[in-house]
Amino acid sequence: MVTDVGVREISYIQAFNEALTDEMRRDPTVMVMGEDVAGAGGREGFEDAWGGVMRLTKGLYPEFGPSRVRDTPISEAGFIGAGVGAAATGLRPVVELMYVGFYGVCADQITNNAAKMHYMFGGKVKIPLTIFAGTGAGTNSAAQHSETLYSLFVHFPGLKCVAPSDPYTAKGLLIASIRDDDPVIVFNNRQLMGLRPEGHVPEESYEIPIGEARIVREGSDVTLIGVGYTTHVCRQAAADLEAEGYSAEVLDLLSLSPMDEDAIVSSVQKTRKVVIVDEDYPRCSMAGDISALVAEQAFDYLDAPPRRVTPPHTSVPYSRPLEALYVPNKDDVVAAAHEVME
Amino acid sequence: MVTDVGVREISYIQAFNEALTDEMRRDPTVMVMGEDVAGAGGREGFEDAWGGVMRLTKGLYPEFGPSRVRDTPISEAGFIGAGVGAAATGLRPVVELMYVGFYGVCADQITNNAAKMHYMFGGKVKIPLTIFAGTGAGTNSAAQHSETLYSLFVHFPGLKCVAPSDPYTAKGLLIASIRDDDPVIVFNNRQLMGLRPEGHVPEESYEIPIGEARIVREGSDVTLIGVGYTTHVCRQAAADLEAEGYSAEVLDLLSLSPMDEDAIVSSVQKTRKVVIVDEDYPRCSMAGDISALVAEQAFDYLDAPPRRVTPPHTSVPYSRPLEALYVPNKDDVVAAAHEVME
Amino acid sequence: MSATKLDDKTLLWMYRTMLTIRRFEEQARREADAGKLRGMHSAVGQEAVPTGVCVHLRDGDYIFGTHRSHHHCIAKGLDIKLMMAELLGKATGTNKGKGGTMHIADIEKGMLGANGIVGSNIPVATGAALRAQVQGTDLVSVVFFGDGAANQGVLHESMNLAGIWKLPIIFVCENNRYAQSTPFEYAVAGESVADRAAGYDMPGIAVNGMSVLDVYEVAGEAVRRARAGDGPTLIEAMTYRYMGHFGADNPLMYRTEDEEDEFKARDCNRQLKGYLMENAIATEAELDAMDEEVLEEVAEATRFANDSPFPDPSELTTDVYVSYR
Amino acid sequence: MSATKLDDKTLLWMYRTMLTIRRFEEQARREADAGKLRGMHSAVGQEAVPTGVCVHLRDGDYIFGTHRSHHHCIAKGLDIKLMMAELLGKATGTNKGKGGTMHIADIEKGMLGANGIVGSNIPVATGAALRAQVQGTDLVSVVFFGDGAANQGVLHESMNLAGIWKLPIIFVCENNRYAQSTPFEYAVAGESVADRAAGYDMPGIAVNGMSVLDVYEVAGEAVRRARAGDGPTLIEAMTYRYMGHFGADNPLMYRTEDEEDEFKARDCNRQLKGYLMENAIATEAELDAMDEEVLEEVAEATRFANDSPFPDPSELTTDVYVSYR
Ligand SMILES: Cc1ncc(C[n+]2csc(CCOP(=O)(O)OP(=O)(O)O)c2C)c(N)n1
Ligand SMILES: Cc1ncc(C[n+]2csc(CCOP(=O)(O)OP(=O)(O)O)c2C)c(N)n1
Ligand SMILES: [Mg+2]
Ligand SMILES: [Mg+2]
Repeated sequence: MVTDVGVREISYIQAFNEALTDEMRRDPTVMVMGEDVAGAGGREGFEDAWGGVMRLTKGLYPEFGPSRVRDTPISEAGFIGAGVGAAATGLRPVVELMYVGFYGVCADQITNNAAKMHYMFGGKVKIPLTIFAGTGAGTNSAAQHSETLYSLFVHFPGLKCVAPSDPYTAKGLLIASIRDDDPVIVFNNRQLMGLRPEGHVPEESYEIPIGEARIVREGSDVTLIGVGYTTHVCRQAAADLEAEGYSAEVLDLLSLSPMDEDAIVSSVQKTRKVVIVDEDYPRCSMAGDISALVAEQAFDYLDAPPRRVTPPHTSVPYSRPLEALYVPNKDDVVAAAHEVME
Repeated sequence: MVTDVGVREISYIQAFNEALTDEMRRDPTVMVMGEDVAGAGGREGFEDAWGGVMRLTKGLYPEFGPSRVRDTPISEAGFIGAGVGAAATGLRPVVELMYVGFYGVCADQITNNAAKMHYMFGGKVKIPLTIFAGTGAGTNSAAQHSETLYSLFVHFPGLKCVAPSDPYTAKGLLIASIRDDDPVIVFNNRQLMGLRPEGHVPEESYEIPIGEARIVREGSDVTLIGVGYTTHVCRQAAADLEAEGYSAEVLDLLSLSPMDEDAIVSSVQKTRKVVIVDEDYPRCSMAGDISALVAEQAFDYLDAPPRRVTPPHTSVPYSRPLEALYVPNKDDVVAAAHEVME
Repeated sequence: MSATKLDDKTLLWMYRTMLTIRRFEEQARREADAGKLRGMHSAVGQEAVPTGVCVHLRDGDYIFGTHRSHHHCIAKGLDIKLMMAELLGKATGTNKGKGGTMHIADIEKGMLGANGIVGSNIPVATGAALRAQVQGTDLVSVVFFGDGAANQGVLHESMNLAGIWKLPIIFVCENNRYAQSTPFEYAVAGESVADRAAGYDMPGIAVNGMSVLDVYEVAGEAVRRARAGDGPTLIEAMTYRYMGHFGADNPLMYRTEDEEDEFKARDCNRQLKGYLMENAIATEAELDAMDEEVLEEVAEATRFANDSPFPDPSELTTDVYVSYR
Repeated sequence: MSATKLDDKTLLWMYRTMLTIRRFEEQARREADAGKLRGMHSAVGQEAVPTGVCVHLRDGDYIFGTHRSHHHCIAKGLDIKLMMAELLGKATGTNKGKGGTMHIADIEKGMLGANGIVGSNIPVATGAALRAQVQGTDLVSVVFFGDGAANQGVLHESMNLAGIWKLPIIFVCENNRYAQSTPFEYAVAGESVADRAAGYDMPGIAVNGMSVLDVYEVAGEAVRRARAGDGPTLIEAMTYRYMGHFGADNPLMYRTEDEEDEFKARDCNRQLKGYLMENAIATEAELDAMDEEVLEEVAEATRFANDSPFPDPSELTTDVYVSYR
């Protein structure tokens, strides 16, 4: 029921939480697992003490109870593997991997089981599993708690990967992910959590189709491609460029696998220049993938080589001034845009 | 002592084994761990029963004994983590991860500890650890035992990655890896193990510097870039192309991280066309990395877009006819070369 | 060991199942030796374990296997025609030829897959038990794994999860004394795998895995516990594989003939045959006739597999996703 | 509990160490509250554990920590000036500001790092013990981890490795009853973490972690065993963290004030102070003077840290590799 008049602005956390709540109401096979997703392990008088470290799952335990909302021990391989098995046998588990840098203790379950079972078993088993993970630097959390890493999962056939960039896309992509019959990983950048950007978030349920990028700003001089948080950076850069008289188009990738190749190629064919802005490590990454795609599919249209703006080939530093240099920022993007436009 | 007259041809397995033996003789801090690297867990009367599943470590146990050559339980996170700790405190462990597809149970130790400790600890701790892993399809082993996956490790700052392509490079790169003060992963393609290609392998010790590609065949019409096994495929394709009157240059990448960008760019600047041949999954991979590099660094020299030849975005199938379609072969490369030359 | 609860029909079903496993594995070995497939792990010698467990299962229960899982599949009732076709990579196989020997699965039959990564299926099976609990059923989940797999951390994580949530799961360790060439005594600290259950609030029971009647009894109790909501059980079945690790290798590289003989003297199929005859449940002639029938079924499966077509080339890229735009 | 082997000097060293931890943590909390760092895990309440363990260690022994490791560092003798500078991300820090609160390390002092991944350091510590054994030394390795970490599979793998190889390692579980907000009783199947040792051929000993003298005794025996080549020990020290998980959160969201009071009534620092006074090892005035000295040291460290420069921007890309062409 649409009750809003005008614009409904909520935070990324609220939007994500709303999507999850709606899906749990709609479909009794949806369940949630993860460390402190409720909190206090259901201890009497302390139910829902946490609701997840980022409060993404707050309120679920009181409404849906201990069977469908489970705090887990710190056993990611165990409970993500359990998510795979529950998905294979009839549930739609939504499992939190707190920060993506913890992938290393459970990668086997994600990339050898979730990703491959449908194929290995000849298409006869489906794994409608959703995993969500926090990503990104900028919170003074050092090398192990600040990674982006979605490139690793995009590498694997059998996985789908999405990176929302704001509350609207967080809600729509999470709903689409939960309803999807393939395993999907939703990457939530920690810097987006707190932001409450302009933009309407409908109260009713809606899906954003997995595999579709969106143009968040039209332009004609250069295409800036962002992924999750860097879409935000691209928007800032586009505003600066506009002030200088340049018209930048901003493409928000949203889906990493499948990737909307058509949207990328058409935009670049129009603007003839591209700057790809990504926070993941630079080698064997989304940025390289997009650059290669553009080089191969839009070669004859390009006025300048594709340009990547990424962190250096370096772990994430703790010290704040170093960390600030690490994450791509709008000035980096503006400078790169100047380069390709000259 | 050089005793050979003429050419000394040995298999990849022999060359690898020779390098390991030499290094263990030379340096008492070198030790070897892995599943069945000796075999039979040192049981009396059955020592050295296996010498590793690919016999890469055969003969080490009788010579160096149970302390320096250790069969391990099937606990990759445990013993690779132990390799990290042993390396940090004074040994140079060489640890086998049998097939790279098993990375998922120990990724944390490799990418969060081995890769990051030097950086996180401000450069004060070194991790001179060597990991070697079998890669590649073509052995009828299905989706979990046929992966290539080096792109995952190249992604991480702090790791070095090498992929020998024949016995000569296997020996020289393994020696360089063991002596290196950073963690290095050596990727051994299973299809290369048995091949005994032409080419001299010196009996004495030698290093192939990590970070240097080599041109295995000079040419002027197109650059074919191979990685490990696909170098072999590129060579076959180059021979076919020669028969058709084309001169193909073959670049054998050897080091994936660091990658010899200069060698790639110079070759492409010369030939003005490039075909990148890789067996890893196509997304966020070495092939994309190289394509992006060429697009960005040699844009003005290119006569045609860079071309990637990789498997499809698909897990590795079991059935042999499907598997044969999966791995890039020389006809695929020849066809791609025609495309870029036309 | 008492088998009072066992009726003749069940006993004969078990014998036929064990014979089918034995004959299937022998034939599969021949197919492999003929070069039609590679890297196959034979379960000859271990017939009793899945047979004594799966006899307690019903529709809707799931089992989970390992790299060595032909015997699990047969005990759970998979069609050996489709299995043999899968081994040969044929389009008619259980998995359309895409999975092969290490990944045979049949969701309709409740076999959720062999798995090539040691230990990897243990949490997946835990998830199937979780689903059974969340949906309020009395279904159970069974996971088989080797003595080698007992050293994978994920077993510990899964036992802990099953322990705290009282999940309806049975962890069945087939301790065949070796992981590749590595002896169990070398690789496993402590006396047994079963002992480890104590730390996870569940019974841990070692059983003679060469006796299907012993396995039957212990598994029956575990399945009852699980269905009743009393939680998980760890069973360690002491068994033996007669062939090499992946079939083609020579096990005498790492173990003695004496040891082999000792186990073969307690061969599970021969023991059950003796029991059936001693208790006048069947005559030797009847049991031999059953063997002939089984051999004919295996021959038929082999013909079917060999005559079946390979998958169409287009199959290379299907089934990667349910949908992918 | 007898502390007969303890001389005054050792007792006073322990008290000073525990005071230093307490005062350092309190100050670090203030620095965090002032916005100078984020996500810091305080160890107030847990002082006794690393103190009672590290007092037995010598040069060449290594310890390994967790995300909550300031107390481990101080007990192993790290310079609190360099530690505080590290917390503030300064160039003068133990790690040049690159690691921060969750990664403090000092190889010269034998602290091989706090580690932000729960459980991740356990096998690394096992490797240090392996090196000690391979090189024929009598050095030992100690790894600290939480009750939450006890559910990571890698603990099981590492205990098994240590068990089969009889490695000189001590596994120290600091059971502070919570992993974030999750109670130990909820997350750990079975009665205790210590019980799990039985499955791995090593002693598992639960000890009152609020008493440094108790920890001292148990750890002393474990270190002796390890040095003598008798293998690993698992110690579960029952302790409590007074602050929230990462400091800023309110623990009363998931636990009672009564429980907090119960543990605070057994405060390890206060207990040791009482013991020192009762046994006439020091007067209250002397101990209070020591506290003043410690406070001044912490203040000095804080000044040093605040006055130190941030790393040069060029430091962003150094130390990724020893060499990289
Ligand atoms: C994680 C992982 N490590 C190693 C291997 C290689 N491997 C396959 S089977 C096997 C031995 C398994 O032993 P066990 O669990 O006892 O089972 P069994 O072969 O005796 O049935 C090994 C080491 C693997 N497949 N997966
Ligand atoms: C593998 C992994 N999973 C989850 C986390 C997030 N996390 C950090 S500390 C913590 C709780 C740890 O509890 P415990 O081991 O008892 O240590 P304590 O915080 O009580 O000292 C969690 C879940 C992490 N850092 N690493
Ligand atoms: Mg075994
Ligand atoms: Mg704790």
